[in-house]
Amino acid sequence: MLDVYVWFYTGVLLVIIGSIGTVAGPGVRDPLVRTLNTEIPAIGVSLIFLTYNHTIALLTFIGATAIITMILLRAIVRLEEMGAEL
Amino acid sequence: MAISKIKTQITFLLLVKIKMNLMANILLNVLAAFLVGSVLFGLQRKIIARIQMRPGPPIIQHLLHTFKFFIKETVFPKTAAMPFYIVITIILCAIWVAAVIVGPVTEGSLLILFAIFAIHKIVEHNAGSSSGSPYGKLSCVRAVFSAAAEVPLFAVLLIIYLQTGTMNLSDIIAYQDSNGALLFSIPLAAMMFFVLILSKAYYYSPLNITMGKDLVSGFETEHFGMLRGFMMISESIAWYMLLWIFLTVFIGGLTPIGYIVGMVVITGLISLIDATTPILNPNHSVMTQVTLAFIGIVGSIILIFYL
Amino acid sequence: MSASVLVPNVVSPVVVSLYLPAIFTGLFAGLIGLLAITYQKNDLHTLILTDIVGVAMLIIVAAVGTDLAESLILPGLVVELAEILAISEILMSREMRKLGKTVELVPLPLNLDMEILDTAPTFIAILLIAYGAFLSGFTGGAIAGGGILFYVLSKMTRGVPFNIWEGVAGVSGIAWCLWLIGFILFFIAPDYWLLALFLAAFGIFIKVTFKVGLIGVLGREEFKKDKE
Amino acid sequence: MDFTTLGGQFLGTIPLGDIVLYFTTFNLFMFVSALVFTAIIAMSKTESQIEADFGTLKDKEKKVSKAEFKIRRFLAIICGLATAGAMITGDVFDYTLFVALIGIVNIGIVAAVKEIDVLEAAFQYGIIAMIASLPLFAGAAFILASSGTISLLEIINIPTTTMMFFGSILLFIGVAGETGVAPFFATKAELFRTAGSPFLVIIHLSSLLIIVRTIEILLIINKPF
Amino acid sequence: MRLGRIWNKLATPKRIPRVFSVILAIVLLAGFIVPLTYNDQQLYPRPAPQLQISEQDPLAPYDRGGVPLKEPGIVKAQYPQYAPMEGMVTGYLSPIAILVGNTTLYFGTSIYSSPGGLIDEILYYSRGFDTVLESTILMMAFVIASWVALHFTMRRRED
Amino acid sequence: MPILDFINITYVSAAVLIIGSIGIIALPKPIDKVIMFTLLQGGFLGMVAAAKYLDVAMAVALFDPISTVILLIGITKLDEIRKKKQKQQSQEEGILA
Repeated sequence: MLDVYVWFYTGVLLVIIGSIGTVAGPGVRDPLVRTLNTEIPAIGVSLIFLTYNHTIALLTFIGATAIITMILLRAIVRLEEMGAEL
Repeated sequence: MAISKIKTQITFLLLVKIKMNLMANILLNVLAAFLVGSVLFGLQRKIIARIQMRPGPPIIQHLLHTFKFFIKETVFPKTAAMPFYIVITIILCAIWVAAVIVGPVTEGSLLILFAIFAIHKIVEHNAGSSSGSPYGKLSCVRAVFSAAAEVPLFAVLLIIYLQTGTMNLSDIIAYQDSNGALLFSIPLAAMMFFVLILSKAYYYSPLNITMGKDLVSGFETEHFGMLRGFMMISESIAWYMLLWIFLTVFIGGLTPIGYIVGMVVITGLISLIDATTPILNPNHSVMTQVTLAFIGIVGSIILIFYL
Repeated sequence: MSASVLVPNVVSPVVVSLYLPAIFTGLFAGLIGLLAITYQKNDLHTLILTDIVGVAMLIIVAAVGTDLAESLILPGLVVELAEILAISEILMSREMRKLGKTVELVPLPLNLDMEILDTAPTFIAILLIAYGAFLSGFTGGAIAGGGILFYVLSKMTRGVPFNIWEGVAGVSGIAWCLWLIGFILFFIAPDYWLLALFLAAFGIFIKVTFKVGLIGVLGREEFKKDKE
Repeated sequence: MDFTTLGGQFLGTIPLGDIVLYFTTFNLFMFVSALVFTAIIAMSKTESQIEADFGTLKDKEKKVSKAEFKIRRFLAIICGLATAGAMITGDVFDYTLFVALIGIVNIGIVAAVKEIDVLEAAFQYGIIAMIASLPLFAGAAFILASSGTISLLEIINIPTTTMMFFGSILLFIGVAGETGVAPFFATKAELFRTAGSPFLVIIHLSSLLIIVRTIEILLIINKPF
Repeated sequence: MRLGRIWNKLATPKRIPRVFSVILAIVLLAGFIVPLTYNDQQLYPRPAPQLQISEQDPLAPYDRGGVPLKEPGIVKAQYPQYAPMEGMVTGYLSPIAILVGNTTLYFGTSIYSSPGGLIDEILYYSRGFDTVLESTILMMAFVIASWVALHFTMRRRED
Repeated sequence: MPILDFINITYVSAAVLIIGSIGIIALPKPIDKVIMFTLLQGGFLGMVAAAKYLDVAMAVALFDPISTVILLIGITKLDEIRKKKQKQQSQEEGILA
């Protein structure tokens, strides 16, 4: 039973560290770095899903995260290529 | 066997009679709403003119205007979005007739009346933008902008509900019969509703940015002839209904004479304000309403729960 | 297997005790994300930061900890995914219009000689699609779609004909209709529930798979277009 | 406390499993008007916007191209249907989904235009819609966690707790964000500057009707007495 | 006038998301103060986390009883009277799923997300209308994205 | 030994996860970040394995390389674009000088 709490609090820790890191980590002015940092809260959420045994949601979330990363990277690359100044 | 047959026949006849009565009631009420509304508009114009030291048109001018449009030629702009441009006037008419049915005739739910008001806003946009004219378009954009006036409206709704515990007009009237007029127990809600009526005033209102004189006739600019006539009828009904809602909800069940007196008083008050204030910049008009709404909401909640 | 192990009467005390920490985590993450958006001036960064706000939403919904909560997570996920996709596309289109077409850079060959891109895709894609087909439904769609996305991204050459695109969109529309028929069948003719179940599950599966595959096509246009 | 104090006569329900659609006079009125508007929009042509050109005496005519017209009409019809659905649904989560659908379709209706300013407004509106999905779904989740159900027909019999109140505030903010009402209206007014009025009007129709309906739902969830 | 200037600032599209997130952040802050009480009488409750898997249930974590095609599983729905086949979807296992379930102890998730199972019961049957909506949301988003991509971002040379 | 009790799969993967996340945030270069990201995914795989959901672990294992490859492609492409821009810039400056 203790395992459940370990998963949960590791997940909580990752979500908090990850979101702070995404918001104010070193070098986040680079959109690429920021996108990479968002992976940490994503893993944290996955752990929380695991705690509650939401495994089907977990499976879907794993797939969706990869797709969201892809979409964001595409936007970043394209905008950078255009030389857009937002 | 025969008796039951007769019974059903009697009930059927009764139903028919009730239906007939209902129809007559509706017709009568719609007609009254139209006539009173038009005359009130004329009155408003007259008062404004007198304050501005002009003689002003006769009081039945708005009514005459409405009739005049029915004998004019109806033309459609080439650029209009076709079925829409016509249907919108019918919708405008239909919703305000529905309002009369829900309001004076059956005393139904207040929520429906506010839904009708929401649809009235849509019609404003659409009548404005469906013609392709820049004036109409600008009026449409401003109408969307002034949708912020929804906030005081819905706040009023909530406050009335918090105070009376019902949304049915008949129950609200009954509540006021036993507990006194709502005007005195929730004055800030009444203030917000008054601001709403002010923002719908036809002539020279400081808040009515959709119909400002800089936009010719606002969203009605491109509607001519019959269509315009229908729009003017519905607007008269709308004005009557707004005042009717105000009087019913905040003062309670009045006699017909009481309603007429109340409507004339409010119209006079609004004309006074209209005549003496300049029209505000759209953005400021909207934010004025929002700010007043904010004050009204917070104040009313304090009044209800802490006093 | 006793009935209480299968379905208890009340939610287990573990979930109840974890509720407050989970909600606070969600609120905290949401708060951080929102504050960051407040200070953010760059539109692209705002878009990335909304991802964190979405994470907060998922945590708050998941914290309820029942089967119902789990089935409510799936819509939330889908909505997030869909909106990010649409909005990023609008952002790109806006920037393109703002800059005009003169900024196109001189294409340089992209040298991506990674071993994994030559050997792995087919295998991984087949595995994922097979697994996704077995799972069916949203989950299966996301997984199989991920496989297709990966394969398309790394294998095929450039160029997507307009017609193929519309065909794919049509297929997924038909799949959606299958799903609707299944749904209605559940209520009109409950005796055919098994058929309805299969229609629904595979309708959704096909739909999600094809849609996700489309993202792969979009992405390939980005990353592979210099290879021609 | 029942539906009749809010929406007038109770006319009936349509059960679809756990999701039960219900009709009162009020819901029926809104449902029908949303459908009527959708039908008219489906039939209409777009207007062509005439503006004066600077420097010459000529006019400038802005038209909606065929491809643009098709996609926007499609999205507008979907939006109208979603609005109609949101008017009669009796389930909080279902309602939030309808609102989310309206949000994304609204963005789509204006995403097809070419003006940069309008695209900018569409983007900002989209960002708000995305942020708003947090309060929207979280509000529904709070209501579920504290009351144990998300069906309005059940919630109406459950006494309000502080948590349900908090959830309903979140729900309201979410709806306000997704549909772009005041004070977040400025993005929406910008959207209306482009041509194609029948489709644009559905954007605002949906948000106004949704707000009226939200008031009803908030009053069902929060029972002050 | 100061107030007027603030009003003007509030109306700039670019500022609106920021204003919105400030307001939302304030409300979320209130969430830390509000007493949050979890009601443990929920619909569709599930066993304690990891309970089924530690009992060596091959169908963990979604085993809700029932015999495929014969006996419905246990489901605590909101309106059982509106769902005549309640529990049947939960109790159903496809032939492949039965095969997999007999071979291994640790594939419960896969087994129960192939057609049948509790989540499918909720997603397709008792709350099926939600799924119609969410798949519509997904479809609309893809329609918008692919339309914009096809007409604007991809064909840069034309237009 | 009580310390030995902590060396089981859950605790080890928790440690790996935390190291990975700190690594992702702290390391400046994107490529380093991707390496730390693999660490993160490894830790997560361990956690899923500890929960005994073999099929979920399988899916995670399949999606890990996909995420990594997507990230790698993006980073390489972006790097290239940035380098090219720098070159252009320096060329322009050279012309000006």
